[in-house]
Amino acid sequence: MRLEVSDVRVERGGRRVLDGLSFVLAPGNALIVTGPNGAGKSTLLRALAGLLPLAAGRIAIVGADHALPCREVAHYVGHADANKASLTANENLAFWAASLASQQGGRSALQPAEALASSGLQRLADLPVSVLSAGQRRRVALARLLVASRPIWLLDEPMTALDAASQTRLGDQMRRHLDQGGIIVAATHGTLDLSDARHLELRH
Amino acid sequence: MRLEVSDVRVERGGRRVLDGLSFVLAPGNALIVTGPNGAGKSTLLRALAGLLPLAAGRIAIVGADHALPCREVAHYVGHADANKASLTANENLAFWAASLASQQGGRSALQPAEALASSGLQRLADLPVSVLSAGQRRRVALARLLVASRPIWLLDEPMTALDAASQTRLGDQMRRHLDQGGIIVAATHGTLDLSDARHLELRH
Amino acid sequence: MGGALAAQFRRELKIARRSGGGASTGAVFFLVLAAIFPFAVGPDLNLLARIGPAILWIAVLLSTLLGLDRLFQADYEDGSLDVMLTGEMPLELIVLVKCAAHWLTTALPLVFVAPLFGLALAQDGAALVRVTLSLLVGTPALTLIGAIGAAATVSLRRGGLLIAVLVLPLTIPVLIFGVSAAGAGLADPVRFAAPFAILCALSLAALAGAPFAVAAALRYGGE
Amino acid sequence: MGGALAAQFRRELKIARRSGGGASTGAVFFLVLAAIFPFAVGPDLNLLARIGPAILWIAVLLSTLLGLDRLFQADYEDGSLDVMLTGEMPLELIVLVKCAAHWLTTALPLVFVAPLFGLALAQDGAALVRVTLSLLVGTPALTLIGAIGAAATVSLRRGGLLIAVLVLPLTIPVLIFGVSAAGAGLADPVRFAAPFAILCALSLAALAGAPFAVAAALRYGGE
Amino acid sequence: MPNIANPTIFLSLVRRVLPWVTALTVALLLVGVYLIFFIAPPDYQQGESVKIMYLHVPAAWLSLFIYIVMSAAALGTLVWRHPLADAAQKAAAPLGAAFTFVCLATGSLWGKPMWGTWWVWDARLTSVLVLFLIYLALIALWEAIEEPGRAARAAAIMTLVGAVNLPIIKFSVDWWNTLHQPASVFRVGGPAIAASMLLPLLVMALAATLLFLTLHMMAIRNEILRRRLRRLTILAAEQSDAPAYAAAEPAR
Ligand code: HEM
Ligand SMILES: Nc1ncnc2c1ncn2[C@@H]1O[C@H](COP(=O)(O)OP(=O)(O)OP(=O)(O)O)[C@@H](O)[C@H]1O
Ligand SMILES: Nc1ncnc2c1ncn2[C@@H]1O[C@H](COP(=O)(O)OP(=O)(O)OP(=O)(O)O)[C@@H](O)[C@H]1O
Ligand SMILES: [Mg+2]
Ligand SMILES: [Mg+2]
Repeated sequence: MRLEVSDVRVERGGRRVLDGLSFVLAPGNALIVTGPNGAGKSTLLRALAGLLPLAAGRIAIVGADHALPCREVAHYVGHADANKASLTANENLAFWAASLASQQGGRSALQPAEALASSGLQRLADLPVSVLSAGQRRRVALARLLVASRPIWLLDEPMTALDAASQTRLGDQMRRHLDQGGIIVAATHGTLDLSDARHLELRH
Repeated sequence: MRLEVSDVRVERGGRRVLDGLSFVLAPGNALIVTGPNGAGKSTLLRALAGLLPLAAGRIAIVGADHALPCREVAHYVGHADANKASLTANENLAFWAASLASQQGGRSALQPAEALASSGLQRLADLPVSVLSAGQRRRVALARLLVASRPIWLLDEPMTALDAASQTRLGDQMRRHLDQGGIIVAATHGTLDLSDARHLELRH
Repeated sequence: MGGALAAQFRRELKIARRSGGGASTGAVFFLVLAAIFPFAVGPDLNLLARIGPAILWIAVLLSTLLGLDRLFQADYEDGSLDVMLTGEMPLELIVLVKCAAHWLTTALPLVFVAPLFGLALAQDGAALVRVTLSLLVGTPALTLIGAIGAAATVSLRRGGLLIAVLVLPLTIPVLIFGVSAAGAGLADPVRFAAPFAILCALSLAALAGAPFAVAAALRYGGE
Repeated sequence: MGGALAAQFRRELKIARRSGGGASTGAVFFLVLAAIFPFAVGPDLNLLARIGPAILWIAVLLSTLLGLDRLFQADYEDGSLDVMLTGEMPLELIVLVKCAAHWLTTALPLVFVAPLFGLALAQDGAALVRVTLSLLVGTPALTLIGAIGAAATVSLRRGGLLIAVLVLPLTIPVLIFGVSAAGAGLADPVRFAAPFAILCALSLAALAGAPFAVAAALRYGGE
Repeated sequence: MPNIANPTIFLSLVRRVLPWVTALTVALLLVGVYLIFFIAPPDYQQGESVKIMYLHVPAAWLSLFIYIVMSAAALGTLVWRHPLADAAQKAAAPLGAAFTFVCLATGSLWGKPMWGTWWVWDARLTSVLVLFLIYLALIALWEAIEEPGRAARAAAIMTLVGAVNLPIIKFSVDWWNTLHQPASVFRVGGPAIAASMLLPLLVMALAATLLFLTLHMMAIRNEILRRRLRRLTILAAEQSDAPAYAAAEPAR
């Protein structure tokens, strides 16, 4: 199963933000997207997630038994956390587990409790998200990656607001995902120490 | 003029987040606050900015001709950008310049246009903030530091979402501020290369 | 599939119940609004009795529509909507479930509170029954039509009023038939049956059509 | 000092004018609301003439209060409020300026639209003048009292409805005297003078008291 | 004297006082009921239905009394930032709403035989209705704001603003009612109350006040405990979060 992006163009507010962009990612590949503010990193990730329409080109999952839209096999973690402040971390994850659970099986996913534990949040599991600090919330959002197993991870500045421990933890999880044949596209300003990851530098 | 913090205690939601915290910062001093998520970095900065009440202790500006509350001589740049999406970067800065302008003179501040230029945003000056990318917005927020000159800067994770160029630019601005006898208190998870900055590590 | 929808439904109810959900606000708003009218029109019981059904229906209309602003906006702002769009569940179904939960938590209580207040507006027993029935079958149409407005304004941070402006004109038919079904005075049941039937038809039509309009509006809003 | 306040005032007006400011929404809401009443109470002109002032006042009341949700919330959410609190300007003054700008952009238009619509409600000339005058001196009280509710709920996303719930009972005096000042039918000017004077008094009292309550609520909300 | 404002001391106080107050309340209620049904004469024109008054009037008085209590608590919240005041405020709102509702319900039950209608927009009735709505609004505010401290401060301000407004509302409602021709020939407050009616009335009033105090104390206690629980869970959670960090922390 491969992710093929062939000369994609995306326009926002009438301006071409991305143009003639192409790449192919095979299982185990990671693509790290860098570039100055406004280069189009978030735009690319949203387009991959099917949240922005393509002005030209195509994004396809090749080799899946029946053609799938990328968005249905991808996890998207953007700037926003997608968690309800009044629900507990556990409840939020349980909901996403249920609603993102995919028909065509795939690798077995973690239980919400396990996912929180492996993000060092076990004791925070039953607190409403509203009382958590910025980084704690971010970690709950990232735990979503573990409760529903999807081959493609689309991460927009995943390390933001994470403390040192959480950053290393996330790094390990990403590497494990790649080893299991997953695909990662991550936008970052810092560095993600993923061995043999490919780099895409966007410019204005 | 010195910033004196003597065993401060801050409670949030009835819980002691900070307790018995004391330090003194003289002109040219920088304090870098680190610690795990939820340690109380943002809380400390908000307390310094006078946005949270102290349960105990005091925060004082010593040596000013007449005693001032810290908040009136400090710039606070938090997680939120404090800019109106429907106004242009220029209009936003012009407003803050007018409303933060201090009576007791102080060093002369930059014009909004100059401030934007020195943040590399001259081309975006007249776009509504709503169409700017995450980092571009952040830079507009940080430009506020330059349009009204205040001796104390309180920065909550200032490097978030900034690209490499902007990070170095902000670093230079912070150093210049210190050289001119300013005081900086910054919370960060990364590293701020400020020569001889003092470090405060918060724990739960 | 079913599991996902059930989870969605439970989630909506939880959020409404939790502190901060403020599900009861709509009911209180209804009471306050209905109570305000006599201060404006005066304490003349005959007059109040005459315009009572109108007052009740307008109060319900407003508290239903004005309560819709967070229906999708909350999910849009915290990014939940993006993630839902990446799910396999068709957005139309998600919308339907959300509307159902919203109706259950905000509109249904009104149906029960309205007759109580009808007493203060000097409505007799028969009139009360009619008001209740007309509201019961009419409010789903209000919620569903209102949802379209809520979806169209999802990316705007100034929801409530704008939604009402967009949707109120569309709900005039519901209002007309609702009031005339509830309208006290007309004794014979025939006069009740006709508008009541039309009211049901309106609700069913909304049920069939609205989800698609809502889903479309949300997809474009997400870009 | 003066400069800062002026800047604040200009900013509020700019935001209101810009797309998304939605200053006109309130006026449109007023029109739609006043327009649906006849559909509800029926086309009986005498009845409409009798409750006309009541309808106009209720419509104004609702569109004023429901338009207040973003008054402070926007500044709270995007962090502007925090930064304003670090300024030297007393928050009370900032509040006053914001309320003034808000009244100018949302309430004042209603004062001019209302009489136009009064014609549709079969109000005669004298009545129209009275409605306009009563609204002119009454709306400031509504905006200012409403601002207290807006400040108390500043930390809530789902503001609108709750503000109305909190504030409507408190605005009943304004409504009562407003309607009876506007009240058509009572011919002699004496019957107009008394409620009108009280209305002015209410607005002045609100002007004197509200800013402090608002500022307090905002300070506490910011914690 | 011990600082009663301190929640812990308050809790122990409640533990000691509550049983006695409860017993006294029950006793008074029994006495009241006895007086009502065996001593108090039926009214010659209102018949037995006059007995509703013994429930109605105390409820009416308490509906105001409770708002005063709540306003006092609100001052405590804003001026002294007592957590106890927060709890007292929050606990008072539903009780006030309940007593006001009893006044409304009994009143209109009474009104049916007296006036032949459940409700008239009489000045006093109407101002009670407004008071009821204000209580409901405050309850809505309480449950809308999640963080307890913040909710307390917001509610306190709205409560005090309401306290300032209530006289104005009463005045304007009276004005409104006299402006239009009287809504009904009957006015609230039927016959002059005979002494044989006054005693049971006063007993019932006292009983109702004690009932409120009992319920209020219980509610405050529960609120304090609820807050403690919330605080402790969060606290525990963070203590457990910290070591996980310290372990992986790079040596500086
Ligand atoms: C929902 C309807 C009613 C409400 C809200 C209501 C409200 C009140 C209030 C607030 C009081 C206390 C006033 C004070 O102590 O100064 C009161 C007292 C009283 N009410 Fe009512 N009332 C209602 C219906 C009635 C009816 C139908 C009657 C019977 C004719 C009645 C008879 C009385 C009497 C005898 C008193 C005690 C004497 C007095 O304080 O004037 N009420 N009511
Ligand atoms: N909602 C929008 N409407 C119109 N234009 C937009 C919108 N969001 C972003 N843009 C524009 O698209 C371009 C790319 O934005 P994008 O957010 O993808 O940049 P980015 O690489 O993520 O920047 P950052 O590093 O700051 O996140 C920017 O120039 C921005 O002006
Ligand atoms: N509004 C609030 N009400 C109650 N408690 C809060 C609130 N905001 C934060 N807290 C609590 O205060 C503690 C400190 O939060 P704070 O945001 O200062 O942490 P932080 O050091 O900034 O964490 P991060 O690195 O994630 O930003 C956290 O445990 C959090 O649970
Ligand atoms: Mg981005
Ligand atoms: Mg922080």
